[in-house]
Amino acid sequence: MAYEVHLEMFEGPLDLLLFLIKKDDLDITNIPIARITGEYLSYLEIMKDLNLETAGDFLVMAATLMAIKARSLLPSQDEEVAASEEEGPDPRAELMARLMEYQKFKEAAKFLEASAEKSKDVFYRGAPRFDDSQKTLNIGIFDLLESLREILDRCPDKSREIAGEEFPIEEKIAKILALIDKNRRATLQEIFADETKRRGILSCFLALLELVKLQKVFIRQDEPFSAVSIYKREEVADVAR
Amino acid sequence: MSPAEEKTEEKQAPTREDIKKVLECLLFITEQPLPTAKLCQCAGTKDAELVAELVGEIKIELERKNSAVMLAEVAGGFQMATRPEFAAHVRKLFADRMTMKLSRAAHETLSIIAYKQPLTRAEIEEIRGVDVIAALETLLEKRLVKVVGRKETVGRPLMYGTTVDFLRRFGLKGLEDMPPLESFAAAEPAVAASAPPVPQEASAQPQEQN
Amino acid sequence: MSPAEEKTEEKQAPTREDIKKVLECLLFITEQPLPTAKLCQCAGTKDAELVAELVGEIKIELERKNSAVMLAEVAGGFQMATRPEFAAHVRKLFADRMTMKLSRAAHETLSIIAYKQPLTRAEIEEIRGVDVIAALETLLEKRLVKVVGRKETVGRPLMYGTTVDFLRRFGLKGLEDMPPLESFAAAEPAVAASAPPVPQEASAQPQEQN
Repeated sequence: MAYEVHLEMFEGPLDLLLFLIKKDDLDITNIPIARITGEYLSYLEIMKDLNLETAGDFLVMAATLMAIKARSLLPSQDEEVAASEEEGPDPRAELMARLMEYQKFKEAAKFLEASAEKSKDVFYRGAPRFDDSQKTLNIGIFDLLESLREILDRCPDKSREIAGEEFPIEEKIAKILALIDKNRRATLQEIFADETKRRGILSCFLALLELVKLQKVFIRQDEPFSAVSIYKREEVADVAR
Repeated sequence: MSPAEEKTEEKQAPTREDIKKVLECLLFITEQPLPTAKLCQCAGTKDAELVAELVGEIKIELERKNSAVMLAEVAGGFQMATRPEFAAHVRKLFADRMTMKLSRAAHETLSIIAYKQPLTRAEIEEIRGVDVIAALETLLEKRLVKVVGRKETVGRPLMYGTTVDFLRRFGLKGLEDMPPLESFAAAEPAVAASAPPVPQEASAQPQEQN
Repeated sequence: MSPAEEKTEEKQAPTREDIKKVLECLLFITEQPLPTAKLCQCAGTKDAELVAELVGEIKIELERKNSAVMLAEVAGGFQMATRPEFAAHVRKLFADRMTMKLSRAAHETLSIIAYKQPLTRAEIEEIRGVDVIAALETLLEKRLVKVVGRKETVGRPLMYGTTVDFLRRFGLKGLEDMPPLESFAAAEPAVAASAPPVPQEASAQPQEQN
């Protein structure tokens, strides 16, 4: 693949886990570890298919999950033995504590966003000015990957062959821009409507991420679980000024 | 020079009105919120109570005469600000110099710094479970966080904290304006389920349709 | 249409007073003098004559009520400014900003940026051989440098350059005013001394005792 996509991965394995917990409406204090491990790995798989630069963090977490899962499969008396042998803290409890801690900050972030919304119309001398009229990406990478998974599931072509037909990202970028230019926005469905090949879908998805990164478009989901739309971003004035 | 005699003195003690004018001037020109102590110092008075009182008067007068500006109490001090109703016009003025809004992920990094400051990048990363250098650089560039020191451990890593601009951006008087972190704890599902039904439901609804 | 009818419309044409308030707000918040054309654009009116008239009224009213601020006409535009009689107080306010001292690290970083701009943090670090995030943050905060764009390479890192404030502080007309890089043997601590030109000079100082 000549064209590589480098995402500033703002989201990590903990975000993915919290996403999965929320998606499946699971109890954060009592995660079904086998199920969540399976789901986690399937997302990792997609990320690998997309050739996203997944930082080592994701792999470390995968290993942790699998270790917890293996441990939970031990017969219960062995578990005591195992626990006393290792005499380390219980990794499952540790992971849940981390998740709960991080969850608090995610909620606090929402408080901040709401506060910014409240005071966005007041301008001070000397303060940086944020363009609050601007719509921004309000959807996480995992929401997008979830959509991608659905699209891939519906696609009859499951081939993972690398050889054969080419699906250059540049072409997909042009296609998406043309679609958006018509109505200033397009839904995710529209963008993938004419993709019949698995590799075409992946390439199209990467094109979308690239456009987000280049700040040509932003992706929004105006309500949870509603349709995802891609909007054209107005030319933002040069940062230099 | 009888009454004028005083005038020829080095400087007559400033009147209440004089000090008020000076305060107005300072609150107007400043680019940072001014705490009362700073106002005292710049106005050349030690009477903090008087200054606080005058600041209160200025605030009320601006409101009363429906001025284009208002006196905001923010980030531990006072500063004039434009009233929200003019936001659209101000945005036009600065249209080419607006900075991009923060992403949700950047807000998350920011919330960690706000609650745990001062802390190092490694400490933020431990909480977020992912590399935060790009987010951190964005926040530094937008002046929402700053370097506040170095941790006295191996490598003396930098420690970060929030800024005055952070408080201004989020309309906070101070960090204590933020709800305690624990208040964001996920409600235990058990608790949530057993939570008392909120009375409002159907009873109040009918009248209130539009 | 009768006036009442207009009111029920989505948006009524702004009154003379409305526009005046908007102008007051703009003249307050702007960082640069605003020419009439710009005022018209931001206030959303095409009537330049009216705007000029209202600006004149604002100016006179501020004088008449002996306000702490005045409307200055400078550099082909208008902007609120503090009245000269408050200069001593204003100078106190900005004193710490003006007597800004930079650390050696910040100085070195600044000179690298000045000569090599635009460049990324990584590029600065390559030259200095150490982590520059703290120095960079200081310079950003003092507004001596700013982000000028992103480099189109992996990760699109931010690129930094110097600001107008930088030129002002060091008394340079432009970057071409800087001595050629080759003329330096060692770092110049002299630059710090030549620091901040204060708007109004010492003339007002003597009276200002207490």
